[in-house]
Amino acid sequence: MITFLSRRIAAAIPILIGVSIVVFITIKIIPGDPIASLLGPTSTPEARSELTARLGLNRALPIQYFSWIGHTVRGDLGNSIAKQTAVRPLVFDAFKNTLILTLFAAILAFAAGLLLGAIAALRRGKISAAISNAISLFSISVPQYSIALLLIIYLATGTGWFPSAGMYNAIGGGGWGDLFAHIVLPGISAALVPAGIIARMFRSVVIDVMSMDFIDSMRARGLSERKILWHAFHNTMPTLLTIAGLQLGYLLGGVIFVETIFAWPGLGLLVYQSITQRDLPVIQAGVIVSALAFVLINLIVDALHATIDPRVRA
Amino acid sequence: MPNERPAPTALPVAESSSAPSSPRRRPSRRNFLAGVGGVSLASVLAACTPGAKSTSGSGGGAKANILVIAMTASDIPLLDTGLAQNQGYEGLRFVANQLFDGLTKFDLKQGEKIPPVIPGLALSWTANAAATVWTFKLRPNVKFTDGTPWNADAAIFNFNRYINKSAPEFYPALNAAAGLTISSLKSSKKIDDMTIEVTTNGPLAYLPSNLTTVYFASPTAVKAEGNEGFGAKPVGTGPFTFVSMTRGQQLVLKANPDYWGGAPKVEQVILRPIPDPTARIAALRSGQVNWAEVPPPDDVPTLTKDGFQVLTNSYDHVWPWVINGQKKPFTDVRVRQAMNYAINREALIKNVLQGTADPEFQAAARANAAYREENNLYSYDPAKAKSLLAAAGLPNGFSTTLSYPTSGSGNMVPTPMNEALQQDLAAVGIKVKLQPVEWASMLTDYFVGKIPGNADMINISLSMQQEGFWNTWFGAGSGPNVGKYNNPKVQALFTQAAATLDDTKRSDLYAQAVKYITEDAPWVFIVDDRNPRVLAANVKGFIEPKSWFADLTTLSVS
Amino acid sequence: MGFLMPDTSEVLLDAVSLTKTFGNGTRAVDSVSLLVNRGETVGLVGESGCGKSTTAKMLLRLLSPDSGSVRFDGVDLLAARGKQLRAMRKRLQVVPQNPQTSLNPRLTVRASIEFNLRAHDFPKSEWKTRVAGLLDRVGLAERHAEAFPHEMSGGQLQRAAIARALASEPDLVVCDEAVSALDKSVQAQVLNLLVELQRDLGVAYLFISHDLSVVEHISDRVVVMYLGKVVEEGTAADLWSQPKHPYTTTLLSASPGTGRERIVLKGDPPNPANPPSGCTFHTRCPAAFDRCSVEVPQLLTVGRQHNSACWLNETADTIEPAAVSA
Amino acid sequence: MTATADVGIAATAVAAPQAATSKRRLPLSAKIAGGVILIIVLLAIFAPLLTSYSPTVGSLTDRLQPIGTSGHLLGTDGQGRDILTRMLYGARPSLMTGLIPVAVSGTLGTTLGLIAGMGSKFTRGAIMRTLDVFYAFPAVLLAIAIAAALGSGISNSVIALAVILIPPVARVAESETGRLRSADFIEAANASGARKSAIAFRQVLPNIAPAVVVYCTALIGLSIVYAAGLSFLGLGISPPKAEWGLMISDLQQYIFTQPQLLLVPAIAILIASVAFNVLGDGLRSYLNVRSETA
Amino acid sequence: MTVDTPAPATATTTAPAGPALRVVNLSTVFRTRTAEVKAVRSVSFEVEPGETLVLLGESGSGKSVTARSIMRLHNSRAKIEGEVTLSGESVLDLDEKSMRALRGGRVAMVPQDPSAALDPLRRVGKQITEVLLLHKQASSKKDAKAQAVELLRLVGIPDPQRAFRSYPHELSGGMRQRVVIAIGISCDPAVIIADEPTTALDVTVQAQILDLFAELQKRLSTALLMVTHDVLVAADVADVVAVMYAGSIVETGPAREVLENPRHPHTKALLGALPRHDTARGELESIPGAPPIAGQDFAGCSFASRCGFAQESCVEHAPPLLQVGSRHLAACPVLNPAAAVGDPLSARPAEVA
Repeated sequence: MITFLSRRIAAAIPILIGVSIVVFITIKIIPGDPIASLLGPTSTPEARSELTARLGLNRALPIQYFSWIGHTVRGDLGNSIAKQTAVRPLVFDAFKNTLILTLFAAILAFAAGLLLGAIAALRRGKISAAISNAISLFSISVPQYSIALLLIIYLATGTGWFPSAGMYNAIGGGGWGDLFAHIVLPGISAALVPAGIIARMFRSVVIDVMSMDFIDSMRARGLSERKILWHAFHNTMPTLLTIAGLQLGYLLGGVIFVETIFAWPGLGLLVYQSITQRDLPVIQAGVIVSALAFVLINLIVDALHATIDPRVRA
Repeated sequence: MPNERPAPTALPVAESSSAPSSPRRRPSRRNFLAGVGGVSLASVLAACTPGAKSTSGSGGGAKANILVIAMTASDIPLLDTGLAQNQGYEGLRFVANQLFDGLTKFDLKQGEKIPPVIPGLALSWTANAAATVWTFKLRPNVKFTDGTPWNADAAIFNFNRYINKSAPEFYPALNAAAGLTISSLKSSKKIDDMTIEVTTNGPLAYLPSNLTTVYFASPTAVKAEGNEGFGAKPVGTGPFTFVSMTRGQQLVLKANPDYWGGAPKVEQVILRPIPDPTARIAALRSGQVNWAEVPPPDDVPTLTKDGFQVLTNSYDHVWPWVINGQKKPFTDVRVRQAMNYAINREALIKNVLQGTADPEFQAAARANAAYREENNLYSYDPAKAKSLLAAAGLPNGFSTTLSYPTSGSGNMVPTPMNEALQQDLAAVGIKVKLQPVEWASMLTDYFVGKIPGNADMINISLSMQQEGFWNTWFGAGSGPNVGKYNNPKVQALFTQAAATLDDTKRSDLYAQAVKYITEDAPWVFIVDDRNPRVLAANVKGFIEPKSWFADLTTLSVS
Repeated sequence: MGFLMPDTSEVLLDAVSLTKTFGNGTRAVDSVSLLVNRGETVGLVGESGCGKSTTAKMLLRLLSPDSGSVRFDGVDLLAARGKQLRAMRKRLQVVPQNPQTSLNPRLTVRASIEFNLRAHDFPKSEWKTRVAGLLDRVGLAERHAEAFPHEMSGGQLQRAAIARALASEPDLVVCDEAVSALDKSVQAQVLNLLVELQRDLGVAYLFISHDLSVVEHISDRVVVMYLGKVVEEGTAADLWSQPKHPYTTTLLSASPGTGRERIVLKGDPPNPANPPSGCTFHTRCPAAFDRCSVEVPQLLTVGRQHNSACWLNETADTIEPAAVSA
Repeated sequence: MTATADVGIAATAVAAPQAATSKRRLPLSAKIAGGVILIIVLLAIFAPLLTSYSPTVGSLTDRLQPIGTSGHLLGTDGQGRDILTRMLYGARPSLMTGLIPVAVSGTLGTTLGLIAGMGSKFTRGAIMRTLDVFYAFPAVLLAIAIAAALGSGISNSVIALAVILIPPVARVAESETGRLRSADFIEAANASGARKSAIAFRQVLPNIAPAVVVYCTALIGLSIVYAAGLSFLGLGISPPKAEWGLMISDLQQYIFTQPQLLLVPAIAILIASVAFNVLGDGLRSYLNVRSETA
Repeated sequence: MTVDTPAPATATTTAPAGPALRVVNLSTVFRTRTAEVKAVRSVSFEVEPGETLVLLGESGSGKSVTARSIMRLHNSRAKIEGEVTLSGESVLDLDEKSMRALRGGRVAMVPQDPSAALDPLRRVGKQITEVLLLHKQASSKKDAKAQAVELLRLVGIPDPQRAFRSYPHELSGGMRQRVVIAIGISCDPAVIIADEPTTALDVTVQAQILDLFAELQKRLSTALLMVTHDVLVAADVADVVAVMYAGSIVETGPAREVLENPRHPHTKALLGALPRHDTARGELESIPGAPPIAGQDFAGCSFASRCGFAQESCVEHAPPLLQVGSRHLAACPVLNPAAAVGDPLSARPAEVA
């Protein structure tokens, strides 16, 4: 198990290096000058070039890259150009918020996805299965941002049931209940697509597992259907875990539309804004953190996978 | 094949082929639902019910005497004096102007006239004849909110922070951020405890106006926290003091009861960054905020109908198309004028902007001191446009391109506005191709004097807030003068104005320049923004000034 | 070198001391030498995991051996590259095991056969007649050319696979468990077909199977493998009548119509990654004695064209089945 | 499963008659979906014949008419343009942003996957690890960054989408190829003496094509949605051209005045996306009939 | 060939115990959307305690479907008719709950592929104790564990404690099959149905497993119904052989008699197709044509189209099983013209002992 994990960790390192190179190059080829957007219309050319030099943005690209990566490895994510503050708390706070939203959406997506998938798989040929399939189909097809807007119109401003933006109330906010009220609408919007994907995949996994020979053998041993289903469910776990990892990763990197519309102060919103401001250190750190999270999630999934499935432990 | 990793993607996954439908017994669905589905359903239900309950009270989130402002900024601005500009001028308006004061300030407590410059932390000032050396008498008995007294030492400390590269407290980031405002400041020196002298690089008759946004921080606090750390615990003399900040979410300020200009009536001001206009209005309508900046124009009628206060007023802000006058056919002034005649500004304002802007027929904004009614040269006159085009040898019009920002501070609703203008121009034969450009990359090009995408024109909203902008936008050799406009007569008037201390005379000189500029039509003059904002019905006592800035001390929330 | 130098026939394939160790330490094939003469059938028999398929893959150059050499018609097969290799492969074809997967499920039988014709640059104008001829040769109707594999029975599929292998007019066809998955009645048809083809075309076979009765039936000579090693080789008739290795005897006891007492071995086949010391068979061998667990028996000549690797051969001239079925 | 597996035989025994009659037929749902797509394509092609309005020029006095207004069946937008007209014309770029990125990434991704799946350990490692990097990169952000780098415009959002769709397609192609790598018929092909490229394109490709095609069909819907998302962020097609995503972004300004207008393009995207997904599902079961028995 | 036939418990015809398994006119039809597929056509046989009956046939002959029909393991699309009696109890009328108690209890199944028959994610021991506890064979978990280890020892696993803790993939194929057998016999079943239990195994391991069956049967007096395509396996273990073709039993009788003196053309052909040392190369007997495909219906003898002896009447009328020996029946009037119609249920080798 330990060798298994260390092998996986070793495999993750080149991925992270690759991500760092890609993010660095991508950012460098995006037109736009962070200094210009930082200093605004009243800045003078001298002030701009001075700041450029001070931030080291006039150095050769490889030097910039190695300087950045060196600092990053030591945990120093630098200073935001646009926000003039340390990047680390900025990115970590945003990441924490995204994580909260992501986990909530993941729970929703899994609850709904497993339910829909199970119905679709186990009641094949029945109306309920057809309805489940239709729901999952719609949820993967729907344009997220328009659903988000409709939720706002009808559930936030229309009824006032839910707040329309942010994480907490400005006044008297901050409790769990407050957070919960704020997270419902963005959570639903973010969960839609993963729920559909999970439902569809879970359906096919259940069908696969239910058609495996050992299920039949259990039946021949007199096990009740409930017990058999339980064992079948156990056998869907490895795949389910993989799906879980992928969907979590997807959510982490993909909630940007939702964060924009609901003004959720998460990493997607932060990185998106930083792209518009060409705030290089924040973009770099944000992408690295989300890649790290992605890799970490995969690592956890692999570890769990190995715990559940003795065959992959070797 | 459950152990096979499905194609790993967030995208719909190629599901593993389902197994052959062999003649097998299906499991009893009842049991399964009880086993697996039941859990899921229960958790969904559990997740839903308390939600409905707990949120019912949140509609009244913004109650008590607290003002909650939805800003257009995408994040909380920096809290250190001039650095607040990092989220645009909105940072100065809502953060710097509330936490700090300048030597001078605008009179924002009225909405009828263009706010004059009035004493702030300075009681009075005088200048030498050349308008290069200024003496300021400081306001006595003012304390920073940490108790540090306001005096010449504090003032010089702050000037050093801005401009004195040899002083230990010099803060390069602040120097860079304050930009044009301080670029002509040469030095400052203490005369006595309550008098200081400021020297400029050249004649700068409008220095008092510039100094409204040179803010003063508590030297004690800056020394304690360091230049970099001060932004986390800002201390100023302003009407509000810092309470707390949640990055990306909100900034809480509370009233400074000892404010020298009169304590604010409201207890707290909470600033929330909500860059999306729809989201701002949603937050306002769902009661999360009671003040929203810049609503989508089309919401104005319904907001008014629903009892919200929609406030607008002219201010020094224009929304033009800047023409590259060096490109054909724009080298011909008749072509540029024709475009100014071809557009129906009133229809645009009525239909697209719902009255949130004023038509602009000259180079000066309505709320600019240089605005003169008689300089309104243009009108909606397509026939005249056509005849001008014909005279210029273009009876069938021509094709051209316009770069415009898709978003960005002050740009109003650029897409539908430009689409409407595009239709007007098409009517006289000018076919405009629209090239949307992302705001950040547009600025990069713009500030180095380029029009993005090599287009013939650029649409960008520009401020006239400071008199120095006249030269920035229209002065020969100025970078942001992307149209390369150059009229020696205009140039001479700008130089003369900079050395004219008398406000009225100076504005007359600018008005003359405006006349020339208007005739030369280096821009298509389109509209002046009216700075719309929406307040909940219970926000009382706010006066919308003819300014970008706002005074939050007069209002209260009931 | 080759232990069995033939008198009359010409050597077609001469593999010497092939060894292959996999990444996990499994020595799948250990110093296996093999010789196939023109037009003859050599059977390779053994249980799953004994290395017979790995041997076949090395001969087909689908795997490269760690050591050893393979000469095909005098040419070093392992060194051949590019054109030369393709020319060799033209003459060395394979019929895989599973009828359901030996043909590409997405291609018609015609397309599968034409693929081989294209690979060896047969003029396109001949394809049609060649396909028809090949199908006829293996007893398939012309309509089967347009059939997809899922539309055919197992026997038909293996016939088509044989037709494909014959397309390039090979000298040697490796039949890797080519009939094992078929029903016995169908297996009989395919075996008959293979014999008929050999008779008519002079093609040689390397016939790999776990079923000694089938191998014995179709082969001129038989090579028996156990745990990566050749334990016995000889003519089919010799092996049948005078097996010189207890393992061969055991396998024979499970063949029909022998009247032999069925021998039941103890234990499981050992893990190839961790083979027993000495003679690898000693853990299960009913006749094992002390020496077997210590010293590795070499392949020794025990008769004309008959080699065996068993210490018993040193003490007795032949091993009677009775002697081992204690 | 070998021929001696009786359970399997029982399965095929039942499946066989069905397969014989239905294997060449798409499920009804997929046919309907195909029909819907065809209708959208036809509407897009014949848009100029179906409406007399201009998709780009409207009347400012006629703006924000609700759905059902006579003369403007689906209402008008903020520029007073007929929404139905814009929907018809907008179908063109919307379909293009769905189809072109998928076609491009399908081709490139399949080729990459084939090369990785058929190539040496080193080649496979190099390609797959590179793709892993793009996997760890948040896809939406990558698309935004690329689109931002290239500037707005439909061709640039097409490029951005194609880039982010290549890795998943390549993975599907690679894993399908990997599954075949040790298949008997591939070994036979390898042993037959054919060139690697011939094996890849004539033997492997026909086998992985169904999975890739099915997968890509599902991606079309996603690509439309993503492209619309890019337009929504101002990175897609340039106004005043009509495109569904851009229309959502445009009409969302009016959700407090005419919320139902927003539904029109949203539902259109939903329908197109569902249609492609259903078609993909149909193709899946259609193509699987053969692969199952094989 | 060794047939360790225990003295039948029912040596006298009046024995009250009766057969452990009795199948009368069992038919199984699969309904599909388009057709009805007759997989099993009126099959009858019975197996006494301690006796082994082999259903011998090639793929698609219906032998596995028969076995699964007895345990009612088909889904609702399968229509099962006839009569199945397990130690006197009629199985086809039982409700699902009683049927479940029966499965794994009175009747156990040993499936073909031991690798697929075990839950790959659970330890072997758990899978045995689960069944023991389920059928109340064990009073406690501890007791169940002790019994399970004992069972593993019984089926010849060298280190039962370790096997108990192993995951299926850690065991060899032979060991896995022993585990599956251990599960099968865990509740002292009256009948074991073994469906091609050795097909997936190597020939040397196959011999061990077949020996194990023989030994267990001797010790437990269980009736064994084995399904196989392998004539050699049948010859090895069977007391009675029933040869199936296209869903019907075409020949049945004492194993030695049927396999040494087949009376049905299909049985003859099956035996002739086996490569023997004395068969000339290339002259194996092979059956021309292919078996009828599923769903195909025919009025007459199912083998007629491939049979070298077929006459016109064969195509028109399905021949009944004819008595061709004291316990030997074959459904071929052409080869056995004088024989009388026999009762397949009596085709037990009473005199083999």
